[in-house]
Amino acid sequence: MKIQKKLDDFVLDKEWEVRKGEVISLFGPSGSGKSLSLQAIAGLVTPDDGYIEINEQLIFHKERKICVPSRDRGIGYVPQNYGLFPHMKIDENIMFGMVEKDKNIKEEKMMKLLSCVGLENKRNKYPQHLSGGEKQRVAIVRALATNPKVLLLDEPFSAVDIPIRKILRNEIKEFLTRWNMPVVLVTHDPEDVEVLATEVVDYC
Amino acid sequence: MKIQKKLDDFVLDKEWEVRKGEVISLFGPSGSGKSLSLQAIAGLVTPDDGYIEINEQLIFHKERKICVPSRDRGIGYVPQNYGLFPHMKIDENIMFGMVEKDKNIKEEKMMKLLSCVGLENKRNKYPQHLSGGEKQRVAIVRALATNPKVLLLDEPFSAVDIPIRKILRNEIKEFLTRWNMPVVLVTHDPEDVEVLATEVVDYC
Amino acid sequence: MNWSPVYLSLKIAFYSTVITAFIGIPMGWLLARGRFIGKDILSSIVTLPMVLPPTVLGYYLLILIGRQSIIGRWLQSAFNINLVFTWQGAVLAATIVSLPLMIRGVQASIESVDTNLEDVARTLGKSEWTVFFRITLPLAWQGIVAGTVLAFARAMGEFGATLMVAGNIPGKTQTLSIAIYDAVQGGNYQQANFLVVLISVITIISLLLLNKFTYIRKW
Amino acid sequence: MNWSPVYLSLKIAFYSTVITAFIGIPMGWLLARGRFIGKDILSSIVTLPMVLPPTVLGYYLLILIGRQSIIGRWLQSAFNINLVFTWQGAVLAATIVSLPLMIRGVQASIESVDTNLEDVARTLGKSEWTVFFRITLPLAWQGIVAGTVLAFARAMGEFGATLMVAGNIPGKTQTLSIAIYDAVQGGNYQQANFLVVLISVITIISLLLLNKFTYIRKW
Amino acid sequence: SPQNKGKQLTEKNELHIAAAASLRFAFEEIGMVFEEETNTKVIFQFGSSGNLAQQIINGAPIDLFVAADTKFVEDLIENGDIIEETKNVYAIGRIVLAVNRNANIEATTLEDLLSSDIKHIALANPNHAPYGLAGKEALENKGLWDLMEEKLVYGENASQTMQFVQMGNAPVGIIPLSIANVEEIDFFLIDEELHNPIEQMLGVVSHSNNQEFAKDFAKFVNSTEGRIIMKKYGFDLP
Ligand SMILES: Nc1ncnc2c1ncn2[C@@H]1O[C@H](COP(=O)(O)OP(=O)(O)OP(=O)(O)O)[C@@H](O)[C@H]1O
Ligand SMILES: Nc1ncnc2c1ncn2[C@@H]1O[C@H](COP(=O)(O)OP(=O)(O)OP(=O)(O)O)[C@@H](O)[C@H]1O
Ligand code: MOO
Ligand SMILES: [Mg+2]
Ligand SMILES: [Mg+2]
Repeated sequence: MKIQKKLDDFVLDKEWEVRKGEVISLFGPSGSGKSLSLQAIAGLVTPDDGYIEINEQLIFHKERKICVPSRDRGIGYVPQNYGLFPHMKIDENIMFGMVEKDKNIKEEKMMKLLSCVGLENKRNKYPQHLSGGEKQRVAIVRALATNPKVLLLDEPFSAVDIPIRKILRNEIKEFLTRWNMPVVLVTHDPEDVEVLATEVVDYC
Repeated sequence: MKIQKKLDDFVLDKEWEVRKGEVISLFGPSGSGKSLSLQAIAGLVTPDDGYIEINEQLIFHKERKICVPSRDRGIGYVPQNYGLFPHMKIDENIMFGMVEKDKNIKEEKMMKLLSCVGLENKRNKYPQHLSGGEKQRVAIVRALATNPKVLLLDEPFSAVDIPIRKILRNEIKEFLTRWNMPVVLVTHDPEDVEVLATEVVDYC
Repeated sequence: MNWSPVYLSLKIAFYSTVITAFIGIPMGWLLARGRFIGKDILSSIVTLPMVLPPTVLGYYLLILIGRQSIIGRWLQSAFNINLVFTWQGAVLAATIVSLPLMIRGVQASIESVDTNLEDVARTLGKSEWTVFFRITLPLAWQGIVAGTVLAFARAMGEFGATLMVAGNIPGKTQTLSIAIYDAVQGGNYQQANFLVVLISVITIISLLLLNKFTYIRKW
Repeated sequence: MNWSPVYLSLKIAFYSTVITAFIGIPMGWLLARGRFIGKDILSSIVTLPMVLPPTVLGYYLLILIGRQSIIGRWLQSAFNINLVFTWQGAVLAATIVSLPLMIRGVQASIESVDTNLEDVARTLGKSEWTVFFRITLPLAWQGIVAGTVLAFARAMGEFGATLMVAGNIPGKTQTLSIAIYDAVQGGNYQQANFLVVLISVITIISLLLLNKFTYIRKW
Repeated sequence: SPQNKGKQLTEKNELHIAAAASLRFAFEEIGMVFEEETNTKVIFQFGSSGNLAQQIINGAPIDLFVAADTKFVEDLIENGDIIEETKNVYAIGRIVLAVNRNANIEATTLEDLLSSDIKHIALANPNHAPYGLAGKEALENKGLWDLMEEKLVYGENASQTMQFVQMGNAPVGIIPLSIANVEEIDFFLIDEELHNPIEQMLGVVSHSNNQEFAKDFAKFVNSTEGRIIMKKYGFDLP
């Protein structure tokens, strides 16, 4: 994909690709436009130029005037600080995005996902009662519940302490290999890149 | 010193000492009461029990009902995020706490301090126009301008990127050895402890 | 003691608050989240009724919907509706006066909702409609309740504009506020005392409840 | 055209805003930073005049400072001061009505000042007094200006309480708001139009200026 | 002492007169002439007689009270607020049926008000406006009051009642003759047998420190010059 975006005092101009099973890492300092790139892919900001393609399907193309709205892109997005809905319990958070009509099927799927990350017993808790790592897992699982074609993770470890970071990093690594899905990971921590990424896009 | 403080759902109970030329590091995870300890020393929160002594002078003692107010403790405090006054220029920030009456003497002292940290040319800038590292140096120099008996630094690197952190760490190390003043450093980054601290208090 | 001003004020405040909510919530959302030219100006216009004297608003209403105005005549001939000197006129006056409180309250509370959460809901496949009703609105809840209560109170107490537009017809447009004025004018201090004590008690209780209520409802 | 209601309203609003600022800024600070029992209740009491109908406030003032009240009689005999039906009475009414706006505005803007900065100033050897005037106040500046402007506007437009406490004496207590009401009553639409247009223009300009001003002054 | 009350409230060369709203037009003219002849300043505050009486009871800085009936002045005398010796019936008022010219309503008598085309009838609040009370009495004597009560819109005082008709928001109303003569209104006298005579009384306020001045104005109203003006505005004179 190729993105160009002009902001008040900032110009973003990048081009890169990600494939199944890959974890591509956008690496760079604060303010270099990493989050902005993810938001453009997710359809939350509109680039000024360029194109974005997923599975051979164009979801954005400036010249051809294509711009699929966010809700139809099929992209799993986990923002900085996770973005869990504070007024919904964990199970409600996860079922919120599911397209299945049947309540029971949704419940079943939700429980399966929760057990994947070992949080079955937290389903009735509100997000504020979870630890940082638990929140993160719920956010990822919530994104996966909509069967996305690609998963975007924005600084998944920035809110947690350094010792806990190490644990979470390994946890996610295992998790991602199991799911075998293209992942875009934003970080400014070189260790994240080292442990997780199969490829790096430099945003310095 | 020995501090006890009960909060709504948290109890702090620590005892340690710091001497000239030492950099003692309070190390531990988020929420373990590190910042709270500094605030107690600075006189910004009142402990429930214990005592605090600086240079053989009691500034807090529960039983003897001693509690010197913050402004008379002679403590240099650099909070998380530096706490520079956004409505004052750098020079105003630094001169704010000086006790000297004469305007010229204050200016002179301020310029000397600024040149120590290589920021003479920023004196007319507002804090928002400084980088994280520059802000930090100004905050430290502002604290030193009041000739404190001890310097408290709360997570000095938490707001800056990892690559810049390394540079700042070394800068401060040099700086502290030059000043030869007791320093209490709060951090949850093991690298900080390794590079800077002469002693560690564990808050885990 | 004559209770009719109390019922009437409650009725007028109720209707005006419903209308206010229907206009104020979308407007507040627009001002908080919308991006369009003239937003600054719209925001100023919306504040106007809050800072203009009530009699000025009353005067505008009078020349806008009065018998001799174009709108007034049209309403009269097309629908046989006459707003002046009716309780519906009082509702109109109360609505205009309390609308800014509602809009500002809603705007502030929607602005305080993290746009990240709305964005996430979009990526989870939800329409703008769903985002608003499932995410924004529930999260802005407290501020909206507070705004509504303030708007209701303002509507209950409206005096100047109501007096000019709706007059002072006992049982029809003589609201609490006007009844108190009327009682004092006529030297009927017994009725005035009764109404003043009543409304004071109601108001104090609602304020205390509001305080409690907004503290309870947080996650 | 008779300009005296305009001058009078400006004078009354000016005095009341000065008093409001003197009471409102410390009160706002107390509610934002103070820690004491009964803070909740004080906060509710302070909001009361915002939600009580103006005629209720007028009535309370009348029985509190009127000639037949204890306070009124004492003021009369000790200082030969009579507040009822004088412009000073109008100032009192305007002050009470606009005080909540000021207090709330100051409170909100002081609450938004980072307490860390105040703490740092303390460790730099400063007294509470200095901390307030050199740190808190300058940082809360915008909100305080906004609160003051709103309080001024509210004072300018006060109608109900003023009418009851200060009456309708041309040149003495006939404020803009009341002059408009009086002109309409007397069928003097020329004077009403003049005043209504004048106050509308003044208000719109102040609102736009306020918008500009609060945007300019940020660091 | 009563002499001391309100000492600094009114300035010596300024006369504060609280006058019934029905006197609005007549007194604006009389006031102008009086100001010219005596080189002084007269400030009128118009309102319903009852409202003005309440203000005086509460200590409003008023020198002369000119009511639209006798009752409010007598009450104030009893209360000690008006100097008994200064009371004086200066005029007798009349009420008219006022009809807005653009309202397309044919009404010349009180019975005509029964028409279903008439939705609102303006009347000054009989609780504190004497002209409203007179209107009420007239309707009661005709046996119309109970039939009309639903349609009544109370003006705060006589002149607001007139304004309701003038603006057409109420197509008809019962108002004083003295303020009925405006462009937008046709008016028809109501038989004075239908109500108690509207004897209007004035009196000097006892806490005024301008009492001589107030008496001068009262005298002027009863002077030949004053009476000409009062007559012009339709008052009967005693
Ligand atoms: N809505 C916006 N309007 C204007 N500028 C913006 C907007 N959002 C972001 N920016 C600017 O765009 C630049 C890139 O921001 P972005 O959030 O993508 O950085 P980042 O690489 O994610 O940094 P960080 O590590 O701090 O999250 C920054 O300079 C930021 O100030
Ligand atoms: N004013 C307060 N009232 C009640 N609890 C408080 C208050 N301030 C802090 N706490 C609680 O005290 C505990 C210690 O807080 P403290 O800020 O000292 O942690 P910390 O070790 O500095 O963590 P961090 O690394 O996140 O800064 C936390 O649980 C915090 O929630
Ligand atoms: O006292 Mo009046 O003149 O009937 O309003
Ligand atoms: Mg980012
Ligand atoms: Mg801390």
